[in-house]
Amino acid sequence: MHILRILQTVDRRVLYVLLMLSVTLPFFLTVRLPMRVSPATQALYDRIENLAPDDFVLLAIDWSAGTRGENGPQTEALITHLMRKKCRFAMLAFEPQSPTLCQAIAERLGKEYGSIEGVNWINWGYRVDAKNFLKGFVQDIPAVIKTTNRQEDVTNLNKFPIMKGIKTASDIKLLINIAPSNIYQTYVQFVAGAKKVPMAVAPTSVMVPEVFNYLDSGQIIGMMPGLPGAGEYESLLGTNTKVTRFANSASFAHILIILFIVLGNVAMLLERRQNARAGGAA
Amino acid sequence: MSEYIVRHTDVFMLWVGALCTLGLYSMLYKENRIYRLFEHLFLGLSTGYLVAQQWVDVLQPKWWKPMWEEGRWHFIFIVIFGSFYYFIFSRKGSWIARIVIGFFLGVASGQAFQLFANDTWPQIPSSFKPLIPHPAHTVMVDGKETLIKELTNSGALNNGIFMITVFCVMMYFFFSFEQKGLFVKGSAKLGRWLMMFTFGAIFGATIMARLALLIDRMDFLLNEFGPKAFGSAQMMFAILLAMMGLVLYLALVKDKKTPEEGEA
Amino acid sequence: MEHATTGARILIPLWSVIIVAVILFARKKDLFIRRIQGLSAIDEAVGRATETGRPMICTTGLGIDGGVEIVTLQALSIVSYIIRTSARFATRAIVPVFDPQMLAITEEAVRESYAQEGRPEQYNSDDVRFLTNRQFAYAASVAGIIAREKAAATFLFGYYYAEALIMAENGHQVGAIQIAGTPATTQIPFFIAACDYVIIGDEYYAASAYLSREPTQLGSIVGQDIVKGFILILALVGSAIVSVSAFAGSATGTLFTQFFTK
Amino acid sequence: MLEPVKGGLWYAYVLGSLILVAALLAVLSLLPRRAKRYIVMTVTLLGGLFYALEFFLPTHPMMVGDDPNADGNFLTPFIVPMANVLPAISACAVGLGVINLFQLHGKRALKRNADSINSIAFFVSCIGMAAVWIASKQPQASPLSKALGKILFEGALQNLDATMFSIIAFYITSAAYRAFRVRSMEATLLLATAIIVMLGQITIGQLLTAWIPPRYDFLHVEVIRNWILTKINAPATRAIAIGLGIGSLAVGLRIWLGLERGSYFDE
Repeated sequence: MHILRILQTVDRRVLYVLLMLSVTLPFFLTVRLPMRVSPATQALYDRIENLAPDDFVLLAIDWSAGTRGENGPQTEALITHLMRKKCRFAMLAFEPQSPTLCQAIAERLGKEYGSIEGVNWINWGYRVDAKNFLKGFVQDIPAVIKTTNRQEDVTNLNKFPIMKGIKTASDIKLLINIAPSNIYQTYVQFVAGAKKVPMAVAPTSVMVPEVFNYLDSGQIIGMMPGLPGAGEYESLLGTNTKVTRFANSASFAHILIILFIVLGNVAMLLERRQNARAGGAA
Repeated sequence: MSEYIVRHTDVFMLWVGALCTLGLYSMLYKENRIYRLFEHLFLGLSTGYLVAQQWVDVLQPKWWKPMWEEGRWHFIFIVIFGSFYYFIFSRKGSWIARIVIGFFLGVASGQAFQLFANDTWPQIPSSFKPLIPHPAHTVMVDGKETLIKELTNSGALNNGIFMITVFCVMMYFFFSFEQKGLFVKGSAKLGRWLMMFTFGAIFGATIMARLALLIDRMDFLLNEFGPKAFGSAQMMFAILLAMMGLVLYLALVKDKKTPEEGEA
Repeated sequence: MEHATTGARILIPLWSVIIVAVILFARKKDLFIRRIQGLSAIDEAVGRATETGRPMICTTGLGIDGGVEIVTLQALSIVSYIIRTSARFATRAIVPVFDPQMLAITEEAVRESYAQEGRPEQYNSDDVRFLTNRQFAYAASVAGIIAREKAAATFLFGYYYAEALIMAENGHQVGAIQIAGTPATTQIPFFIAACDYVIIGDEYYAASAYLSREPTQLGSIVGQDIVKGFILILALVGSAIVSVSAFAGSATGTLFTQFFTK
Repeated sequence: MLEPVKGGLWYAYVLGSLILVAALLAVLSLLPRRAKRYIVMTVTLLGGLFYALEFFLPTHPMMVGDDPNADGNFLTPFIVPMANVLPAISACAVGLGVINLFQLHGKRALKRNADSINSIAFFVSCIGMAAVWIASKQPQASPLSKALGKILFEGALQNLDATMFSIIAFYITSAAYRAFRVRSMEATLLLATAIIVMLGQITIGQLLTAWIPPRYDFLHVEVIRNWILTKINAPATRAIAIGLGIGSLAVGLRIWLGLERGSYFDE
């Protein structure tokens, strides 16, 4: 009887410590387990794989350090793929921290893949008021973007040859929103829907179930679902960063949580049965 | 001094980062002074950063430079109109704030049509799911050959489940009549059950989302900070273990003696 | 679509006219909407807070875009109802505010609610509190208030993000009876896990209409119902047309779908 | 009239505009409350009318933003100027929150109790961060301001942000443990789906069913997960989303046409 009660009311701090252990211990483990690639991730990968060199891609990056654990690896995987395919890409943000965070990632990977700022990629920086801004953006990109995150004029084609031929949203071959919130819906409403720009999303896991509705209707053509998606994408790219390592920690922590849910339930059911047998009101 | 900071920027960054991380995690034991201090630092830093970035990326290039440096005097109207917001603090002048707030509410309402047309609208035709299994056909549409894909038995079954789910969940959200009668009540109830699949899926997916952030934090402490500060990840792990032990001791032994105060 | 297509140019204005017409009709005649289950729980929670003598916490959420917006204003109208119910029993209600633009409006609404019940003296300006407009700092502050005041009941209405769970968990820890309502689908599971009753999705707007009996809101809900019915029937009819025409190998289904997609 | 000007003329124009608007507001504030409400309603209506008409009015081919294939009507050329002006206006609202925070923490800092140290910490970090970040973004920024900017942003802010968010991992664990009990049909469905989704998104979970031969692929946990997400979750989400979509259309109409009543709109 007593043990059944305890199993249902474990002090939350005991849980916290166990959770921390289940996350940190696998860091010292080197086994790597395979992961099956989901259809949505495969669709996004194939889409980028089929882009021609020099195709223009808009990376709408809207995360802050708060969700770096998921959105960071996603951004890295996508930029790696775009740089390998020699596609041109621009980064735009409605979150103040984002330009600084993604500039660092693009600069680092740019060195590795010989991708040059201004020629192969550009950082447009931070803007406010997404809806009103995007309304004009789809019609005339240079006139609405105006400057980069360094306050340099984007219409200066000598300095930014990447902007050659980029006039309206119809010149964007693929739009990918790396999103920690429902900002992706604003892109569906005012960019992808408006100019029929193919759009993919790399959301945090929280929003994954909701995005399936847009995948079914074809408003979104592919998705990299959270950290697992980034892991799947890395296995497609053949890269191996810490994300693949993180998968072990995630696995152990999940198992721990499931175990506790099951224990709590079994204890509850057993206790209920005991009470019923004792004739007490359960 | 300034040269020292410039030379050791990375070291400072790591230590500041680790202190901030542990300071906030102290909340997991219970709400305390250290946590509150770091919480306020966080509040200040993020507010300061927001203001600075708004100035650097938006107001300076889009308003200040054209108005001040290029002499476009009429840009003053942007800030005049923008300053209307601040009348919200005055009881007498709050109607002036309502002009600008009302204007933006109006703009958002005017855009609601396009928003609806691009977001909700395409979901309607995508719900026209075929339910009868059939082989592939080619038909002429506008003088062009168009392929109608094959629909297998299992595909038809899946489409049926899809349509039933849409129907039942929508039934749950009708409010202008009582949910009475076997059909209405039954489908609304089934709708609520079917929604539980979505909510369960969101819960399960969110566990991954939050764990990913925790893993990222632990990776910072053990694999970035640990090796630089204490020489190895193992050393940092030992320190973490000690901290966890302390929390357990405080939570299970000490708090049991003094009844727990309500905490955050 | 950047500009309305033929289908949208016909149907969206038609639906808009239906909604507006029902709203105007509602001003003349009282319309029926069914009672939302969670609403009985509100009265129960107020009752329980009264018995314990501890305060209630009512939040109006973070909002979608920030600033003055309907989601938050409707949460405020539910909070006004709660305060009107509790004013008779002199139960204290603390209302933390997230958005600076909403502060003055919230103060006004709360003061008004006490006045309506003939208890203007119960209004305490310290109980409507602006905390901060940073997400997690706000959550932490609300959690702190819940814990320190040992809230007997918490009412979490409005639009929420990840902070939903922080507040609801803390409310649960002090044993508060909790009622939440939000149109934010991603946060509903956490309210379901930690709260006693949850008002889901559209029910949120209906709840506010039901409580306020405001003709605009009532008419809007009924008008939306008609449009929803229209769409539901459209989907079923469309599905039937597409099924039959695909089975028969005719182009009708494709043409019908194209009316909406082109 | 709107040409750029320099020197004294610039000051004259700017000052003139300020005086003009101030005078206009002063005159308008003499109006009765009802009239003021109508002014606000008219502004709201006009703001919405522009975008509504631009969207619905018939279009004809026209050159928009160097795009020869574009369509538009007589309002379309104003979309781009609006996109440049409106965000700049709404950016002005950034100070609202700051003013409220400064008031709140100013009061607390002056109270001189245990909490005032926190409010002082708020002021120092807020002003420090803003000053350092703006300085570090100027063309002639000193190495010190750049280093400090990096320490404050990458060292402090980034880690505080990430940590604060990750704390929810602990809460969600305890919430799942406590709340996921098979008490009712609804709770059971929620619990079962959550567990399947969880197992399907981790490697160990996928290993559990990896032994099942490919012929019975539909028994693999990640396949079941995907089925639930696409065949039940997607339509359920769609049904909720259609309701909310019509709701937001209705809300838009209510505000736009001035039909809304209640706390804010009655005054």
